[in-house]
Amino acid sequence: MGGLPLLSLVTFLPLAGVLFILLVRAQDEAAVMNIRRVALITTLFTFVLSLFILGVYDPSNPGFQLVEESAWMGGFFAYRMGVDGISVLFVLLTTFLMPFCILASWHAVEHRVKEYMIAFLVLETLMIGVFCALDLVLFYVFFEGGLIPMFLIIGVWGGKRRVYASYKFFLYTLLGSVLMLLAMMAMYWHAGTTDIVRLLETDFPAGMQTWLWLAFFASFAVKMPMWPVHTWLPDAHVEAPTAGSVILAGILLKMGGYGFLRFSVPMFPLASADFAPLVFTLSAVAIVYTSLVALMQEDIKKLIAYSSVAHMGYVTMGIFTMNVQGIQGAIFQMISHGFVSGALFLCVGVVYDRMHTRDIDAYGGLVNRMPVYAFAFLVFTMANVGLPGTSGFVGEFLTLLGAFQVNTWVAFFATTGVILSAAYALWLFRRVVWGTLSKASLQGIMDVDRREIAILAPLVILTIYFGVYPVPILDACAASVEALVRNYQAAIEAASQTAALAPSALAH
Amino acid sequence: MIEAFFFYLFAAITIASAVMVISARNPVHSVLFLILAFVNAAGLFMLAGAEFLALILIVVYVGAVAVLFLFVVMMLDVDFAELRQGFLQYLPVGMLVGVIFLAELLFVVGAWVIAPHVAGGTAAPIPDMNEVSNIEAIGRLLYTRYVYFFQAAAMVLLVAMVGAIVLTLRHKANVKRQDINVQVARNRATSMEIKKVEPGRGL
Amino acid sequence: MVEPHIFSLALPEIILAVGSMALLMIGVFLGEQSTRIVTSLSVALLALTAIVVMSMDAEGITFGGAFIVDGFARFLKVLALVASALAILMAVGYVRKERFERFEFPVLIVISTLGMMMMISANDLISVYLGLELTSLASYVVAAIHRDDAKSSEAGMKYFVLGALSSGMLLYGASLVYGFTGHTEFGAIAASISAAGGSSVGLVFGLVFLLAGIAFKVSAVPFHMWTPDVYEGSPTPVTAFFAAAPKVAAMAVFVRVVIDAFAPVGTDWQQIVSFMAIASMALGSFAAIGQRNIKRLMAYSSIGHMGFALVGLAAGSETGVQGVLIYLATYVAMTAGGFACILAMRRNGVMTETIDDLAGLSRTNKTMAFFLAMIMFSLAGIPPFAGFFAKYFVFVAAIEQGLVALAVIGVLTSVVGAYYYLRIIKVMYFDEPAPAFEKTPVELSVVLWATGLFTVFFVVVAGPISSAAAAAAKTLF
Amino acid sequence: MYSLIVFLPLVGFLIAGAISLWGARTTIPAPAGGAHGHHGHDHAVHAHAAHDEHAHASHAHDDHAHDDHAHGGHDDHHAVEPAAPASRPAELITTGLLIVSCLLSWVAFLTVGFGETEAFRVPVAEWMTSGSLVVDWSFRIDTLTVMMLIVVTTVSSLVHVYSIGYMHEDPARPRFFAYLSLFTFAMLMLVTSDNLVQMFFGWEGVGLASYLLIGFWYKKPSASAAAIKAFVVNRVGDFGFALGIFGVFYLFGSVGLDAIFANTEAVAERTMTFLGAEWHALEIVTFLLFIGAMGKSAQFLLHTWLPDAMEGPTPVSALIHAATMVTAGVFMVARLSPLFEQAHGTLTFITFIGATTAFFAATVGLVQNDIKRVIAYSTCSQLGYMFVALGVGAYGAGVFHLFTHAFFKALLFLGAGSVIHAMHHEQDMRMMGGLRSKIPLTYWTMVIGTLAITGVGIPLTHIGFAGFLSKDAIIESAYAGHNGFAGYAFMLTLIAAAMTSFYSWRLIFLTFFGTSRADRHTFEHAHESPRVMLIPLALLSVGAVLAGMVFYEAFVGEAQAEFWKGSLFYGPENHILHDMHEVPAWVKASPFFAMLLGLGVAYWFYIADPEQPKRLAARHDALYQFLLNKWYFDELYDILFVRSAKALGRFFWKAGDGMVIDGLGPNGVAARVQDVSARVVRLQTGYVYHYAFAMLIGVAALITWAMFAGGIN
Amino acid sequence: MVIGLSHYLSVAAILFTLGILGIFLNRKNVIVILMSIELILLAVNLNFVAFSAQLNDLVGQIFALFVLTVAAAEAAIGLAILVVFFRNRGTIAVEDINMMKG
Repeated sequence: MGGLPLLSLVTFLPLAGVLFILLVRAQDEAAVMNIRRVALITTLFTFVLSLFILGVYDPSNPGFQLVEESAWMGGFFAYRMGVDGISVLFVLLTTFLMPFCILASWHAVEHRVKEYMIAFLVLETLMIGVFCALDLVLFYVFFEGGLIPMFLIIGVWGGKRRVYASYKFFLYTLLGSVLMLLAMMAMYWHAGTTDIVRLLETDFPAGMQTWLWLAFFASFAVKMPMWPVHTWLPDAHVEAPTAGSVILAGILLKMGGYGFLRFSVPMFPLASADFAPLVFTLSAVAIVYTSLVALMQEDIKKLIAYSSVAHMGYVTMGIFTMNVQGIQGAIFQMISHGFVSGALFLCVGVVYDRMHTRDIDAYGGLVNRMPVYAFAFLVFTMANVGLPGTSGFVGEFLTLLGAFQVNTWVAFFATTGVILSAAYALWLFRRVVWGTLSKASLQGIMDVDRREIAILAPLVILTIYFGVYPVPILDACAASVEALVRNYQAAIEAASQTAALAPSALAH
Repeated sequence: MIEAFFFYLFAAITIASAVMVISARNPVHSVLFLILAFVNAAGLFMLAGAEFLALILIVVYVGAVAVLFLFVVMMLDVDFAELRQGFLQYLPVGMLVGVIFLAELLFVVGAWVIAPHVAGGTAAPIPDMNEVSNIEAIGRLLYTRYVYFFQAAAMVLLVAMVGAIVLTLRHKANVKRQDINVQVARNRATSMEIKKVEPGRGL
Repeated sequence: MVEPHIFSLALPEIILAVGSMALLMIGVFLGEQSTRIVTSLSVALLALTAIVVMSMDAEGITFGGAFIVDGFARFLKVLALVASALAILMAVGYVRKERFERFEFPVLIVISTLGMMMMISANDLISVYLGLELTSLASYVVAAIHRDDAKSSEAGMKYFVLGALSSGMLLYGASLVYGFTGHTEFGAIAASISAAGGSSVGLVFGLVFLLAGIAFKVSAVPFHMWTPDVYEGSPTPVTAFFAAAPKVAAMAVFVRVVIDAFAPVGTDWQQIVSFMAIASMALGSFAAIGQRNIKRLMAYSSIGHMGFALVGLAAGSETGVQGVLIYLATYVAMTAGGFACILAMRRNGVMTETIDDLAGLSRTNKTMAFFLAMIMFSLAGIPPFAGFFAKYFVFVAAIEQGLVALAVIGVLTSVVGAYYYLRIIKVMYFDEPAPAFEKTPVELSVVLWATGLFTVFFVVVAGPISSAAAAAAKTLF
Repeated sequence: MYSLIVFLPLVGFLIAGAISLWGARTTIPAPAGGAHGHHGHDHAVHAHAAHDEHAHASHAHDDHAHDDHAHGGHDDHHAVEPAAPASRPAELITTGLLIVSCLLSWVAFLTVGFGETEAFRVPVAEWMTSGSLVVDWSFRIDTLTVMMLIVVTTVSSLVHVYSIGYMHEDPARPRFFAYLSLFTFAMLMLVTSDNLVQMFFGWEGVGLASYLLIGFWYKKPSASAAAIKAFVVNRVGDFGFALGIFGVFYLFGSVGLDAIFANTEAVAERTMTFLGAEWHALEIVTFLLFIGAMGKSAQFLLHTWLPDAMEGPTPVSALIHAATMVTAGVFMVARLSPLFEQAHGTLTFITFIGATTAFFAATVGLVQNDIKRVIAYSTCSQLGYMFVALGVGAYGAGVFHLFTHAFFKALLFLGAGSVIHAMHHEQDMRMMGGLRSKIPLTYWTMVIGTLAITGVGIPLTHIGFAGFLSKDAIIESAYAGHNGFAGYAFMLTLIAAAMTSFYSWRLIFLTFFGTSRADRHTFEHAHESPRVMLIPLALLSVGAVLAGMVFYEAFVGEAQAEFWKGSLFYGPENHILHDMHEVPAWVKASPFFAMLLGLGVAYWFYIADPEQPKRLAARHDALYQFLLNKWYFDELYDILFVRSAKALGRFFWKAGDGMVIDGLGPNGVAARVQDVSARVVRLQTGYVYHYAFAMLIGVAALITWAMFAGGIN
Repeated sequence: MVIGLSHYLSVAAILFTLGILGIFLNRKNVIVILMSIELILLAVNLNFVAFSAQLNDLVGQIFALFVLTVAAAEAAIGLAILVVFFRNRGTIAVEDINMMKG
């Protein structure tokens, strides 16, 4: 496999699926079914192919692997792809989640199926690209390009306030990103290259780091989203179709965290150290604040959306602890949240497909007629709550553990999240699943069918598997994270030495 | 001294006419003042030694352009009575801006006087009047070095012609026009029709 | 310097000039029914000229320093020729359906294009003026060419009055420059300024007036006022023409004047250009939001885009000029594509121009909706489309030159601008469908597909273009 | 062997869970018929019709039809549905596996506790490795562990057996047994854990199982609410526990028990910064850990969930909320005794909390009318005792009480369950009475339990029921204790002992003596429980009688050192075990007299003069209400936490997100942009002269700017 | 008193200003606007001629010559558009050139 441009293949394979879908000209039901099948097969095939990445990937090597490079745009930037321990996981997460999205939309999306599937496949390419790109501009292209399909997905197949939500999503994230773009240009100007590998070795002056960090922060904080720039997320989630929410929560949010790990921390270590208290504060506020807000939600998806914000708070907190536990915890939390929150949205989608409402009050007593569904929902709720033994625990625990080593205040407030998350998640579970099935509209509701089981079962298994045995994920990123932490500490040390030297030099 | 006198005369009349052009109630008067302004400007040109331009100005502008204006003014049946209302209303603001603007422009005049040095050689020195007349000098330059501009100007004029025709020429269905082709191609068959006149009926 | 033979340099212009007169004669002799022939021949002529431009590699200055051919000129000439050809092509169906088929129309555009080529190749203030006037006069006429339409004639009127005023300003500036440097040729002007040791009041005044006149042509704020009205009033293919080709030429003049002639007073014009850039970007973004008429929207959009292009110019560096060139290339493609869609907005035999008429287009005409949407994203500067890379280059140039404020304002206004581009997409994709438009004429489909594919796959084809732009930019420095 | 002990319940859970899921999926009830309610014959027929293809479903439902008719009310949970398929295999498998596990535990107990084996570690698998943090799945086997193993597996297997009878009417038995096994598994993970994180796993795992079991009858809103309350309040404790674990990692660089115990001396003098203040490191860490224990063991301030947890089926109360889970806190403190031993401040605090809980819960228990709630408060109170012992450093005494308490409290609960079963799910003691003759076996086992809890025995000897020995040991240790709250603890525990006696006998008297206050139908149908329920009662009775006497020496007596083999740590200055044996005789005898006092008052109130309590209550109405409403803790917490959290949530949502963030952020900006846009558009007047004017202004402005901004050299 | 360059330039500046004033002060008559434009061009020509004389350089006159030429063409086109406009709207008031705005 070594000779093949594996990453490019994985990245652009979904586009091949798009071509096939475009070839389907007919409009009848059979053609639509074919489109769905093509999309599913494409995503499955992409996933299988991405497993080969894992096969080739060497977890003990902290550097970039499977690197591809070719000139692009007349040499101003280049097409550079590669993965390290941090990104390879996200690539897999993306390819893994996509088939579920397609399956989840199997019947939920009835009109404009063709466009829908195309949008998703294009989105997949862009998302994988974000995690593989080793060139600033290439990264930005993928990063920002993802807005387009998502905008359309929310806007075309979304709910009542889809226009507002899609605009908010698009413009909010765009605003953050353009500032990052400027920072990227400044980096190019300073370092003379857009090659991420070389930029990682570049020492930016401290004053410049501050500005660059802030600009990147503007983008990633919105993307994560961190408090107080999180308000687009609930709206986007509520209005997006199920699969859109899955992608949004599962992968798009992770781009922010990935960005912090790829750019902010390693490239601007001094600024990161300076701003860590800010991030801690925002993270802690996010955890407490959004958990409280989640408590009051009437809309299932909105509740989960707010809980996502809270969970992303753990991620940002973990990243800026700058210790191995914190960062590995953050990565794990992102991966875990990727499929747990995705699964929760899929669960919401299951009942939404049946009842076409997301009002919590419209439900109640589902367990009476949907026991299997209730079971799956319970597992994901517990993972959301961070129960040990589910994957939700590991990330939360490691980030908090990491945070405690650095700052007990933030650890303290963030840990209150475990109480609040239990409160809102169980409250939701109680109101939706438990109780008597007294609502007339629910009397005929059917339990999950085979397709839905096929969607939920792997996620249930993974949730528990990684809760009990998170080693594969932790091992995959260990070397890279350790290198990251090492380099960071070296940079901080070097800076403090220069700072210490300067006055002594004057004294002599 | 005489030069100064004429300069001031021409300049004064030019400016006064220009003021009248923009402030006369009747557009016809405006055109006439425009002509006056041009003529006096031609005088100024003459004073500055640009004889050819001065004459061209009179021939082209006074003779053609201004008349064209006059023609259009007359052609368009406009109610002149209403045309000047509201002029004064905007005058104060306009004048204020105009004065500031003018002051700034005049500032330049002073600047040239202060720093008149123009470095580098002249592109096309004016030959001695006694050897080569102004018109000849211009001609020499125009048809050699600046033939490109000359051709370009030709294209401009072509556009002006085409444009004017495109915009204004109309072939109205019920207007009789002379068509030479038709006239020339006339023959007996097309122009004559013999009708039997039945007796007693008349035509 | 050794002058290459005139023909080897000016052949494209000569072809165009002779060709336009030939077309005129064909039109006159064939009479009313000649329109279609003249139209196709015009397109062929422009295409031929473009090929000639591309195939000739002679570079140099001729006509006594008035005319320059270099990589920069060739790049932009091709662009202008393509833009004009597209405009003529797009007009075919329109003039037929609106019943003002006139063979003069394509001829005037060809002549106007000739003027643009002269502008692009101008190396002397007189060439600039003549080229500009040739372009403008033809433009005034085509703006009003639908002479039975009140809006069209009003557009012509406004365009003419303001255009004449602007050329008066340009001339006044030219006269001051001439007076304070003693020259009209760019190289000589620069040499003269350098010899004089920098700028003087008169020179700066001349510069301002000169730039004001050129800025009018690129419709940079505050000399943009004509743009929305003229765009709205002119027949749509004419608007398509105005939106693309003259901008290329005017920007060429802009670049060449400031870079070649006024390089020694860089700081002076940099401020002016920066101001215009900021004002244009801001106005273009904000004013477009309230528009309902899509042509007006495109007008404000073009104002904004010229602002972005001016950012590159404000940088005044090689990268900046390269950015401007790439910007113009992508802008031409996007604008042409956009107008191809606007021209296809015909329902029950009547042109529709409001944004709401596009409602639900994604269901009634998928291809058109898709391409228009992608073009809108591209205009908004969203990667991976052409518009993004254009913006990228100009902003990189600005950052390199330390014009951070300019870049920041630029990206912020681009976010504001994204808002109204999104609205079009929203109308097409999210709203319930309005009745379908008539079938899109072939020529519009061709233009739409060509420009659409270019916009979407710019990432793939960008290599040669950016290299060419880089090479072109290099010739100026 | 240890893996078998721990994982057999897990296997049982998985099998029963699978059966339950499969069964639930195949027997989804048909859509209910709308208006005509969800019980009664109509509905049963309806259900029958829909499911007559399921043979086992239809036979089960006949019973229920009559059941439904009989009581209605809150027990409709198991009335409308047919029993899940394969209920019997599920019961048998889980119960069987647990019995095996239990037998193995006894083997382990005998080999480890009374053998020569030192503590050892059984590795199972890797869990988490991140930098210096290494967490593995592994078991730590020592006396404390095996002691807990037998408590857990014994009570659990008996409860399993008991449940076969008790739950036989319930349609969702596979699920119930799955939960029970899950709980047992989690509890076993907790007690066998070799590191704090695995302990936390078990800790939260039992929380989950508890949540599921309390909410087992999910149709009852009160059950759902109680389940959430239990989980969330427990989480408050877990919050502290988690912080404690972080602190431990911070201090020791490890979460493994071996590493921690090996280094306690090294860090004994260290300080650490927590929340901006400088603390003695071990004090703060143990304090945080103890908060976890408070939550799990329902100590004062975090006790509110325990009484509500009685919404779950009674076997659950016996297993989780009496014998095992609630003692996890006690276990944890005992397990970490090397840490706590170095933290005198925390121990003092533990003493205070324990004593307060013992007293507080006892006062509330005095007036409760629900049979299960009385026992629940009793549990709470007894847990307080255990913590008192731990607080004064008498870990052995605390654990001893844990051990004995498991037997007699499980017995009491199961007995209460038997009563409830007999009374057709009536739980209010005011509706009972005179049941002695109806259910004699239950009566006798309950009496044995009561004798055990009240501490009946022969003073100054080591002969008595289980509680006599263990509780007296605690009271003695409290007297002998040296910390600031030892005296306080002694007083309160003594008072609580009297109250314990009172409410325990009150329960007996109200339930079994006097005349029946139930409606005739119920009373007449009251019947003794089936054998499958009585056998566990009998076995537990044996435990309640003998556990104290048999194990006294080993736990707290002379043999304790070789029994514990260091699994409970006593510091060099800690002579409490010695001291407690040396206390004055009056101290040793005082609990007995307290017991007699309580018994006497109970007899007076409920046998001799049944009207007396009402009069007393009327006379001291405020006090009565105060106690009846559990010191108003629920109301207080509702205002302090629940309502304020909701209000805060709403405020953040509407005001914070809605008005401030969105209002000033996206929506505000959008509105401003629109304003600007409207204004800019108005500039475009359409008049040529305005346009020209703009151009002129532009030129003039640029000129002016150029003039002043450097145009003039 | 010698008539120097500055005199010519001043006259030109005044003419130029008057031309511009004519454009935006005038609300009623488009023809006057066209004439104002002619005034502006005249001012420019005067500048050129003056500079030409001062610099002793013929280029200024050549430039002025082309300006004259183009001005004539411009006038022709302008008047043609005016005529078309008048035919459509029946007015030449500047205020009425106002169908499009915003």
